[in-house]
Amino acid sequence: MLETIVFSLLNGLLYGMLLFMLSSGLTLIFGMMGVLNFAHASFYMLGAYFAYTIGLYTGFWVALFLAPVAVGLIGAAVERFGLRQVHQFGHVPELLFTFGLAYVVEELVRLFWGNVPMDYRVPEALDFPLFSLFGTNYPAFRAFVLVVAVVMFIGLWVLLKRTRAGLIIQASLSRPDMVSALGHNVPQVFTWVFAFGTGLAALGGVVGGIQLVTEPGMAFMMGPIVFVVVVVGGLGSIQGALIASVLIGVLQTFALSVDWSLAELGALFGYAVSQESFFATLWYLDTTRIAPILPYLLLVLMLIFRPRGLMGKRET
Amino acid sequence: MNHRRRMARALAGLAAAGAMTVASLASAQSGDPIRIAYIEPLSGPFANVGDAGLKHFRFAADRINDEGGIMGRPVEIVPMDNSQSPSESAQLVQRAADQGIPFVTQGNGSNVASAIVQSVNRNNQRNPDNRLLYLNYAAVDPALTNENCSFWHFRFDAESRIKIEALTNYMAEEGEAEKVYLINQDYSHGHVVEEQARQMLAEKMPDVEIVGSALHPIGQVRDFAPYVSRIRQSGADTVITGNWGNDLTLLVEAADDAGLDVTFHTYYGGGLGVPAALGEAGAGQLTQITEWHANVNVDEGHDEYREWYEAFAERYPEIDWYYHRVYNQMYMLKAAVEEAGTTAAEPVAHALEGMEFESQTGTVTMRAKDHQIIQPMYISVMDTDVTYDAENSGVGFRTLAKIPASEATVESSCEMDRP
Amino acid sequence: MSASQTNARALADTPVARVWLQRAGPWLVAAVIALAVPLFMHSSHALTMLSHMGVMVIFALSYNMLLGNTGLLSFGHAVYFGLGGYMAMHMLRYIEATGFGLPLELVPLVGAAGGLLFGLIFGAVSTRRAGVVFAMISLGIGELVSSSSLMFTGFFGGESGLYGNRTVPASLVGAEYSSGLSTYYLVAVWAFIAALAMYLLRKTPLGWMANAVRDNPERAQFVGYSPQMVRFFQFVLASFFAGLAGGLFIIVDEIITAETVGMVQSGVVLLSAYIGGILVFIGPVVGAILVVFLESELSAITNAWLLYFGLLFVAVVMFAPQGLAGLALQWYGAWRAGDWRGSVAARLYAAGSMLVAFLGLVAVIEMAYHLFQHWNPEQPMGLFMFTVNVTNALPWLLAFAVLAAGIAVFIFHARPVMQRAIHASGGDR
Amino acid sequence: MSDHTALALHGLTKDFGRAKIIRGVDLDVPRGERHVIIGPNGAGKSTLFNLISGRMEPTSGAIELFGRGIGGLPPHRINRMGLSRSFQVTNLFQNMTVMQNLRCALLWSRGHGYAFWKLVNAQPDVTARAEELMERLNLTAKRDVQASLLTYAEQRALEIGATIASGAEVLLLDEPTAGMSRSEADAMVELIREITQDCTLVLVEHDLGVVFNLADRITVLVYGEVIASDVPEAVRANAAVQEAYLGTEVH
Repeated sequence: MLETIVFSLLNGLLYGMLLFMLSSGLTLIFGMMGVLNFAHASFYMLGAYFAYTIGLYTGFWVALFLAPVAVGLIGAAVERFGLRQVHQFGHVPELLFTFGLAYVVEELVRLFWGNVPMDYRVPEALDFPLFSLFGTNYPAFRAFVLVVAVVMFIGLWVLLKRTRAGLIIQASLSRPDMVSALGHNVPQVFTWVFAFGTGLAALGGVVGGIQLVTEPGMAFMMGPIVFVVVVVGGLGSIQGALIASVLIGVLQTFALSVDWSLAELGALFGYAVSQESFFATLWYLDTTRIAPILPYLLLVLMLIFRPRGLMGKRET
Repeated sequence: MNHRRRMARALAGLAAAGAMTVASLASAQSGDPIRIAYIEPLSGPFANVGDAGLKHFRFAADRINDEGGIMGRPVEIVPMDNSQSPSESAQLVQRAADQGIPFVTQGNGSNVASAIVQSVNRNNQRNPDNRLLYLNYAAVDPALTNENCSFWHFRFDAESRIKIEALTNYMAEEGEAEKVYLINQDYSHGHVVEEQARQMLAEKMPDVEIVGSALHPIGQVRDFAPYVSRIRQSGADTVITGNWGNDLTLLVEAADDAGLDVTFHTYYGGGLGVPAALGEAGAGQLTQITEWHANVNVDEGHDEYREWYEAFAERYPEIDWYYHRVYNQMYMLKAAVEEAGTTAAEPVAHALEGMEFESQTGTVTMRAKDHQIIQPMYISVMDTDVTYDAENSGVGFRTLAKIPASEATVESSCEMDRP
Repeated sequence: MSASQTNARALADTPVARVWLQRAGPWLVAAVIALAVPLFMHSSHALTMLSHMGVMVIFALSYNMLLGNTGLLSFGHAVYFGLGGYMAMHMLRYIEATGFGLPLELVPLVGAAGGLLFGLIFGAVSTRRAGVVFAMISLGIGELVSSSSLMFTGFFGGESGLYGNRTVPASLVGAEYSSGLSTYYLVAVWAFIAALAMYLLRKTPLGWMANAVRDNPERAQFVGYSPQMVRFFQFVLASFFAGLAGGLFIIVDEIITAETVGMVQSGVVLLSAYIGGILVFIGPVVGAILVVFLESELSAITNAWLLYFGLLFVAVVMFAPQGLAGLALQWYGAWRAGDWRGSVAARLYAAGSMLVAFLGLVAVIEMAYHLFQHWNPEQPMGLFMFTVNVTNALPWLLAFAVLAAGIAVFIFHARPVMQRAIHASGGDR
Repeated sequence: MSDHTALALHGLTKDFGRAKIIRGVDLDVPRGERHVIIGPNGAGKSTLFNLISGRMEPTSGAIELFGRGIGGLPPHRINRMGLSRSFQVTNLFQNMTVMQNLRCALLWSRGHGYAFWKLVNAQPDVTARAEELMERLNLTAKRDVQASLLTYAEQRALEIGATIASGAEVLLLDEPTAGMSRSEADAMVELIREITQDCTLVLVEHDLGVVFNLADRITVLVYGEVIASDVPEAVRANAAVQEAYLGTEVH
C-alpha cells in the first residue's frame, strides 16, 4: 500500500506539473484578456514539434530555449493580426477564433510533419534512472520535468510579484479596466501576454512531447483537460492553476492505482447488489475505469457549487 | 490518367461542385479501371494509420498494374475519408455503391467494420443490381466471422481468437511464463483478448497464474506509469496485451522507464509507429503475433518479396511494408476476379470462398464457412540483431516460432445466409 | 425572413393577402425547393447527404435557440442530439423485436422526448449561470456523457454502436422507406415542421424574453422574469429539437454510435450555426447545409479539406462575424436600397480582392500538400489550368505573389473603400 | 404598522466588508405617498434602493412590502409582488425597439409568463396597453426605433415607462432627472406626476427643485442613517438637516 501511495504521488505530481505548464499560460491569458484560448493546447503541440525539429540541428538544450521563443513569436503574430481584429466583436467571437485556429494548427502540423508520431526522445544526458524505490526505477527525465515546472512556477511568481511588468499583469488580472487608466498601451500589453502565455505552453510541449508522444492528435487530447485545470483553479490564478493541476494529476493517478468500486464499499457494510440489477453497471464500475471522467466531474461540480474556482478572485 | 485526375483535383479546390463533375468525367474516360474504395481515416487523430494503409494499397495496385492489371484492366484505389467514424463509413459505402465501385476495403476499428458489414448487407439486399464486397484487412473482432458473419464480408487478417490461440500454444510450449498480467483497452476488442486469454491459459497452462488484469480507457491514458507500478506489484513476469497505437507505445515505454523486466506479448508490437516510438526500449521484451514480418523474407529466402519490401521502403521512406495481408488480399482478389470473369459481387464472392492461395509464407485458405482466412502465423520478438529494422528504429523482429496454418485456427459458429 | 412585427403598422394598410404572402412566401419557397431538390440529385448518396442536411438544419436551429437567441455558448449540445438519437434507436429496435405498433414517422418524437428528458436533467444544473460558467459546464457535461458512453455499453452499444432497420415499423402513409428518397421526404417534412416551430417560438413571450435575457439579464429581472428560468426553458426546448434531430438521424443512418454525443459533433453544430450567422433565423440553415456539403464533398476532392474548413471558419469569425447569411442579407439590403454605385460596387471590389487572395491561398496549400505528402514531389501536378513542378521556385513565387497581392489590395484599398461607401450610404441595416 | 403602509424598513443594515454603508434604517411609506429620499453623495441612497429591489441582500433588518417580508428575495420575485424600479444609469433592452421594450415590460404582469405556445403579437391587451403607454410617454413617433438610438431624454422616459408598465403599486425611481437640462427635467417631473397618480412612489433625487415640487414627504439620509423624515416644510425647517446637508444650499 505504501508503495502504491508513493508512486501515485510521484506519478500524479509529474502529470500535474505537466498540466500546470500548459494551464499557467492559459490562465494568464484569460485573466488578463478575458479570452478562453481554445488553441492553447495547439501551441503546446507546436512547442513539441518545434523542439523536435530544432533539436535535430542544435540538440535538445538549445531547443529547450529556442522552441518556446519561436512559438511565443507565433503567438504574438496570432494576437496582433488575428485576435485583435476580432476583439471589437466581443468575447464569443474571440473564443471562436481560437476554436477555428486549433483546427488550422492541427492540419498544418499534419501537413509539415505528417501523421506519424515523431521520434522525439529523452536527451542522452537525462536518459538514466535517477533512483530506485521498491524495485522500480524513477527516470531522471521525470525529475527533470518536475524541476522545469518548479523553476517555471518560481519564475512566474517572481515575475508577477517582483517586477513592474508583473505588477501591471497582476493589476489587470483583477481589474482589466485599470491598466489603460494607468496609461499603459493595452493592446501591446495584450500581445506580450499572449506571446508569453503561448511560450509557456510551448515549454510544456518541449518536455511533454518527450514524456508523452509527439503526434498531431496531442493537442486534441490535452485541450479539454487544460480547461478543467484553469476553471477548477480559478480563472486568472497562477497558484490556483498549480493546486488544481496537482490535485487532478494525483486524483487521476490514484484512481488508476487502486481498484475500488461501489460494490467493494458496499461489501464493507455487508450490502450487495446483484450483477443483473439495473444499477449493476454503475455499482461494479471500478475506479480505474472512472479515472478519465473524474476531472470533468470535478469541473461540473466546481462550477455548480463554487463557480469562481479554488483561488479565483472574481466570478466570470 | 493520374495527371488528369490531379489536375481535376486542384481545380476542385476552387469550385467544389463543378470540379467534382470534372473529376468523375476524368476517371470515367480513362479505360475503365477496377476500383476499390479504401474507407479509412485520412484526417483526424487516426489519420496516420489510414495514410499508411493507403500507401500499402496504392503500392500493391501499382505493382499489379505494372504486371498488366486484372484482366487487362488497371486497378485503382479510391481513398475515402471516414474520420474513423462508423456512421460516416456507412455513408461512404453508399457512395461507393452509387459510383459503381464493386469492392470496399477497410481494417481499422472493429466498430467501423461492423458498421460497414451492416451497410453492405443492407445495400446488397435493397439494391441487388449494385452489390458490393467488403474486404476486411485488419478488423479482428471474432463476431464478424461468427454471430455477425456475412456472405459479403471476407477477412484477410487472423481474428482475435486465432491470435490468442497461437500465442498461448507458443507460451505453453516455451513454458517460461508463470505469472501473467492482462492489460487491455476498455472496448470490445480488449474485452475479447482478456476473456480469451483467461480461458485458453486455463485450458493449456493450468499452472500459470493470472496475477492481475486491467482495462484502461482507449486512447485517453497519457501516462502508463500507474499501470506499470500495478504490474510490478503483482509480480508478473509476462504481460499479454491487445493494445495498439499510442496505447501500446506508451505502455511499453513506461515499463522500460520504470525498469520493469517482463515479456510483453502483443498483437500490434510492430504496428505503424510503435517501433519508431519504442526504439531499443522494446528489444528482447516485446513480441508480436502476425502473419508475417520483414525478416521472414530473410529467414525463408523470399528474394522477390525482399525486392518488393525494399522498393516500398524507397518509395515511402517514413514507413515500412507491414501489412502482408494487403499483398494476399490484392492477389487473391485478382485471382477471384479473373476466375469469375467479372467484378460483380456475387460471382467474385463465390470465387473467393474456399480459395487456396500460395503466399510467400505458405498456403493460405479463405475458409468457406465464415470467410476467415487461415494462414501461418509468426511469433516474433523485437531485437537489435536483425537484417531489417522497423521504421529506422534500430530494432526489428526476429522469428521465435512459426505456427502452421493448420494450427492457427479456431472453430466458427457462423451460419451464413447465402444468396 | 426578417420579423414582421417591426413594420406591422405599415402592413396594416395593405391587403391581408399581401401580408400573408409576404409572411408565408419564404416558407413556400423553402418547401418547393425541398420538394424539388431530389429531381436533380437522386443518387442514393446524394439523397443521404440531403437527409443529413435536413437533420443538421434542425440541429443547428436548435443550437441557435441557445447561442443566437439566449446568448448561451454551449460546447455540449450534441449530448441531447445523441441521447435523443439513442432513445429513438432503442425504440426502433424495440419495434423490431416486439412488433410494437408505433409508425416510423413518429419515432423521431421518441428522440425529441429523450432530448427533453436529458435537457430537463442537465439544464437544471447548467443554466443557473450564463457566460463562461455555462460554456464550461456544457463542456464538462459533454465530456462526462461522451466518456460514459464506453462504460455503459448496455445503453450505448459500446464502440460499435447500435443498429436498427427503418423498414420494419409500419408507416402512417404507406411508404416503404427502403429507398433514400422516401427517407429524405420524411426528414424534409419534419425539418419543415421543426423550423416553423422554432421560428414561431422566437415570437412567443418566452422567445422575446430569451432575447431580453441575452441582452440585459438584470433588466429582465426587474420586469418580473427570472433569467435562470428563461434560460432553462429555452435550454429544454432546444434540447427537445436537438433530440428530434437525433431521432431523424438514426432513421437516415440506421446506426448510432457514441460519437454522436461527442465533442466533435458539438463543435460541428457550433461551427455550422456560426458560419451561417447566429443573428438571422436563416443563418444556421445556410450554415448547416454548407457544412454538411463540405464535409461530404470537399473531403472527396482534396486532402486539405479540414484545413480549408478551419480557414473558412476563421475567415468568417474575422471578416464576417454576422455570418454568411447575415452578410448576404446586408448585401441584399444594399442592393435593394439601390445604391449601386455606392456600396454594392465597393463590396464587389472587396470580394474580388478576397477571391484573388483565396486563389493564391488554394495554390499555395495544394502545392504544399503535393510537396510534403506526395511520395514523389518532383512529379508535376495540375493546378488550375497549369501543370507545375512544385520543386521549382517559380510557381511558389507566383502563388505567394497572388496571395499577397490579394491581401494587400483588400487591406489597403478595397476594405477602406468599402467601409467608406457603407458609411456614406448610412451603414448596414 | 397599518394597512396603509406600502413599504416598510426595519433596522436595515448593509456592510461591505468592514464598511457600514447602511446603519439601521427605519422607514414607513404609506400607500399613495410620493416619498423622496435625499442626502449627500455616499449617503447610501442607491444602496438602499438596491436592497429594497433585491439587487443586494441586506446584512440585517427587514424589508416589508404590503406587510410581507421581501428581504433577500431575488429581484424578479419582488417585482412580481408589486415593486418596480428604474436605474440611475439607463438600463434598457438596447437592441429592442421602443415598442418591444414596453411589451417586454408588460408580459409578466399580463399573465403571459414563460408561455411558448402563444405569439406576443397576437396579444391585443399587451399591444393596446403598450400603445397607450407610448402615447403618454410621447414616444409614439419613435415606436420602431431601437432603444440605443433614442436621445438621452427619450431613453429616460422609456425607462420610466418600462418601470411603470408592469402596473406595480410601488415604484422606486433612481434620479430620474439626472443629467437633464432644466426644461427636460421639468418635462420629466410632469411626466412622473402624471403617470404615477395611483402609485406609491419612492424617489432618489439631487435636484432640490424637483424634490420640493414632487414630494409629499422627504427622508434625509446621511452616512447610512435617517436624520429626518417629514413633510417638506418640516424638513426645510429642521435644524439638523440644515446643518448636515441643506444649510448652504437653501439659504
